[in-house]
Amino acid sequence: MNEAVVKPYLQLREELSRRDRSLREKVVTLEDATSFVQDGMSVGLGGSTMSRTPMAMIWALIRARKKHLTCSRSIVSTDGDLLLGSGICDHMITSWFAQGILWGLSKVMRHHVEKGGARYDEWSHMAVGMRFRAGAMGVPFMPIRSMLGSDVLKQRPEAKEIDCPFTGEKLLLVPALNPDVALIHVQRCDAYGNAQIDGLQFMDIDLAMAANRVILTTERIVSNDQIRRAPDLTKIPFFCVDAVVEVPYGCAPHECYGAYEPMMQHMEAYVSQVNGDPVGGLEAYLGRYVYGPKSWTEFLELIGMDEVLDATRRGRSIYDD
Amino acid sequence: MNEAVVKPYLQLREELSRRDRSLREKVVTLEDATSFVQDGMSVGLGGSTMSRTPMAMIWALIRARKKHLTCSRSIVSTDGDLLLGSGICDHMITSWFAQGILWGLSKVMRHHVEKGGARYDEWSHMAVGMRFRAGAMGVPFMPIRSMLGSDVLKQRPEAKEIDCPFTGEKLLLVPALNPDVALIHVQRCDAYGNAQIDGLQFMDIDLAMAANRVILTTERIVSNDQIRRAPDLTKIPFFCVDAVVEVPYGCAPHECYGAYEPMMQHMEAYVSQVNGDPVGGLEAYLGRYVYGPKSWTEFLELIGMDEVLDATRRGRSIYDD
Amino acid sequence: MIEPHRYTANEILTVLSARQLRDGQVVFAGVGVPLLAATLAQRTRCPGLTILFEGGVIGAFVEPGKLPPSTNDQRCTKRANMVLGSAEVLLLLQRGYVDVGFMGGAQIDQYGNLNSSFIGDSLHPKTRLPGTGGGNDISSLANMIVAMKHEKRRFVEHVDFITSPGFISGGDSRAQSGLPTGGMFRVVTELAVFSFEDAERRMKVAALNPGVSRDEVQDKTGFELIFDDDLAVTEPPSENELATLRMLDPEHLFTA
Amino acid sequence: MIEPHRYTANEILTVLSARQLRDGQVVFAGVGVPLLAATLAQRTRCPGLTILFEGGVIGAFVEPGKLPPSTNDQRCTKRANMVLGSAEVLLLLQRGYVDVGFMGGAQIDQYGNLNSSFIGDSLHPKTRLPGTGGGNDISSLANMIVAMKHEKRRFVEHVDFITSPGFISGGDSRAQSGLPTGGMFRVVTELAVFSFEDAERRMKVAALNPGVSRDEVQDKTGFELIFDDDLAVTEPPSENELATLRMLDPEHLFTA
Repeated sequence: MNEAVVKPYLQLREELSRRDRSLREKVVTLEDATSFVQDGMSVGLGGSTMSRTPMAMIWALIRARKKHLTCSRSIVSTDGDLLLGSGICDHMITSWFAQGILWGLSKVMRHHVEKGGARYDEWSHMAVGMRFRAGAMGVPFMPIRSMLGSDVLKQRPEAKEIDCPFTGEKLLLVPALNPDVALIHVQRCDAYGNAQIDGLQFMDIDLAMAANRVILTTERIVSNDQIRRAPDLTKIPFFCVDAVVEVPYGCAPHECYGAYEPMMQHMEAYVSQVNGDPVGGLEAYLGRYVYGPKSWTEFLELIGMDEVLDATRRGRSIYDD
Repeated sequence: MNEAVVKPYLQLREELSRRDRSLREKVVTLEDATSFVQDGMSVGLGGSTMSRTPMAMIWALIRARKKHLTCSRSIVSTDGDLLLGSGICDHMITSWFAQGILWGLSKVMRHHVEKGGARYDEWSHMAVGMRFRAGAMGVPFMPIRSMLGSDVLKQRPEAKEIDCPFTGEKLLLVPALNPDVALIHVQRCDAYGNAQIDGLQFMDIDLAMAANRVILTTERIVSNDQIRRAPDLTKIPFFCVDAVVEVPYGCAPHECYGAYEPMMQHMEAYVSQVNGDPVGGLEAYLGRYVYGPKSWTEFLELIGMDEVLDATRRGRSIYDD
Repeated sequence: MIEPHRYTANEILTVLSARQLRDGQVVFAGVGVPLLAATLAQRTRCPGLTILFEGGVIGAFVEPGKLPPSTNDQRCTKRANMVLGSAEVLLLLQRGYVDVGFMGGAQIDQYGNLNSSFIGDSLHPKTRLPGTGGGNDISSLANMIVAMKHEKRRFVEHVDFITSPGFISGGDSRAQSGLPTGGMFRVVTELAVFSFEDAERRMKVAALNPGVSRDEVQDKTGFELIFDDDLAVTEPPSENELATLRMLDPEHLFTA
Repeated sequence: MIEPHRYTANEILTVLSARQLRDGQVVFAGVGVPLLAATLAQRTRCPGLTILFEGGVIGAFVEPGKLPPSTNDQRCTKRANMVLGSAEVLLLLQRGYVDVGFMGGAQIDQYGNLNSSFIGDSLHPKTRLPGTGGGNDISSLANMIVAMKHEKRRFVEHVDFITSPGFISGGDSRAQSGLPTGGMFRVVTELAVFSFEDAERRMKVAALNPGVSRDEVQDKTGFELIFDDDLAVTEPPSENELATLRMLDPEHLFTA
């Protein structure tokens, strides 16, 4: 790697000190939010696999024709296909990258990584989490006890094996990961960016604290009064957040806990289209579903009311007990 | 220190593997729960200052005449007076130890520590938290950026200064703290020990994961069904917990978030009694309020219905908005 | 008597894996057969089995017919005791709260090392596989049960790439690498159940499945197998096991 | 005109400390005068001031007449934007989210080092003080405002014990110790407002409070003071500041 693996502390502090941390409204459109992501940036993605994927924001970034993004996420699903296949990202940092266990390998990932067009840095799942956590805590590393002895470690000279100064045991230090910007989708937040997350949080809280900027997309924007009535439900504080975008069904065709499950017909059709032809199939998909629609709502129309409503019925059912 | 500062990993794992982690009911009486605490043990206390202090459990341990306990807590208030003054604890690990900012220094703490009868190991507040966190994570240390350059650090050779292998920066490694047993009071949990905590969590989640055993006291025991309907509200999982004791007003005269604020008349009377005579005054207090009552309920009667109801009215008011 | 043709290879695999679990254990289960087998155990012999999922779930109780498509989907949280962060649930492994790690495998070797990263040379791979996910963490920190299809290309002398460590190069090499705890406990396939011998830590056949011969297992294995002196024959799936399994996975999502 | 006798020493201390804060800042406030002064600033000039408390509170909005007896009490969470763990709120300092740390002090020296641990020799102390609490973390990681009573025994050449580091032994000794960020910004007392000169990092008088002479400040200080070339005189508390303060603390809990 050419750049330093870990940002020096003074740089980390200096970058944060330049942000406006005041209590202010920051609601913008999906299109405007794309200006927070510049070519070449390191982008952390919230959610995991098919859950709470910031899909609308990824969709908008593809439409805005970003370039050379390095993306990190706990586990990558079809979001990764779109990022690599659209050409906006050429470097993935994750622990697992396929469309989903139901569909086997991702031919899109294989095409780009095996041909050398894109890089996939593999870390263990916990290591990805501890890299975000070190970043969130403002320290250069976290010690962990996995990855040792494996070939996964041999490919990651960025991590350092040490003998523990307390116990003499072997430990691995994984370097802090502080993305330039994080994209996180939540069930609700206020106009300042105070966010509530229902159900599975994945690594989103550490990611929000680790990143130098955060773009929140949200199913709905609620009043600050509502946030202040239950402050122990706030999971991301407003001063981490730089932009708030209200995008109902912002994870489609993936799921958003308690709101909708994955839209599996769309997913099935996607997978058979792109795995049959990982270049042409993906291009055709992007043309029809990403570049084609005038708006996110028009994309949802292409998925279809039937499937959206069915996903909603299934999503809400988690609270039926 | 004679013992190793940090438990070797194999010992940590071996101790945990001996615990029964199955899903089983573990409701016991306050008296029975004292059997989980043996003389000489390291005991972590939940809550902070006058909030969610596991006072009923401390009260029961004093009555059970435990000896030579080492206690750790984020910030210590009158709970520390009782622990030192009763003679059950002779070693405190914390960041701040006084009755409360309103009353100045604790004469009881001063008497025991200045005379050399008890030891008070001072760490920064964050260092205490990171020691529990390292313990919770199963690693021997956490890196931090405070305490450096201070005399607090000079007194703590257990911590190790290093040059960061990634950045060359100075860092402090604070050693994991894995108490033998943790005492934690919560608003509600089920009979298995799945616990919900409202409002301020302090360091309780890390403490629960770090400790080798956990005794939960709780305002009320709810059904496992209720827990399972909102699993994202569970803060401590059942398999960390060894005993569950239902003790309404189990933090009295301290507060329990959303349930009752501190009982300040009792606190004021306590402080003036013990600070006037840190030995005799405390003995008299123990005789009347700890050894005297037949039960925790009788102790509450001594505080008085008026004060208990007033504290309850103030405590619940946090939800009045 | 149940005849072998009355169940699929994946069904016997799931049933026999489920039998490896004990009531009261805490099991960290991967998606697919492990998730299904753990749920089967919970619904039959082990009502007090606590299932963890990588998405951040403790004490899941998956609904019949609503199997989650990954361990990060909301279906995994149905009637769970706790939902927590992904890093937090993985840290439970490191702290020592997990009795058994339970995963599938794409390629395994005689020392129980698993590969889910590369087929061929990792610099110029024939196939870039999905990668470790939580597999490396689980197998580094817990005692492991692995459930997988038995094919010669999957049971190899040395994996192309150690994604999830078993006993590495055998003997005490695992502990020497910095992994003093955990390790392979059982491998279950549709043909046999395997354990690992104590000295060299090589895979050995502990039991043959009904109707399977030593030769058949050896023929479908890419390295020389050791057979236990007390080689057993597994009990075939019971009516109750099969009925429960089919109730859980009526669409044969994981048992095709 | 407001006369000096119209306010107490703690009231002017609180008012002048409050004036050091700017709208839009994130301030980590200790209990007592800092909590009160931050709330006063929020209720007067700085509606967008975000107050953090050590108990685990972001964006507190303390109610008049209901001052919390510590920063770990539920009253601190009233109408807060977020409640989180104590370690988490302290880690915000380390990550760099805090503009100003705001504390009281028992003993301070010419380099802004604070002692709240020991009076006398730490091995055989005359007095064991409460200890650091979050003070060490706050002063190690943020720019600091300290509000304290001005007494000769509190303003000493060298503190008995550095609990919360200021500029340690001056110059670049703070950065050399591993603390490259933060440091003392202002000290406010009932007599004067102090800053720290750039080279040696020694305390200097930036402004005298109304009616206070250079000699009076020097007499009540245990080391030789530097006076700023542009020595100012602070504006006395306004009617609005005093009225708001008295509404917030009608029982004079922190302003006696």
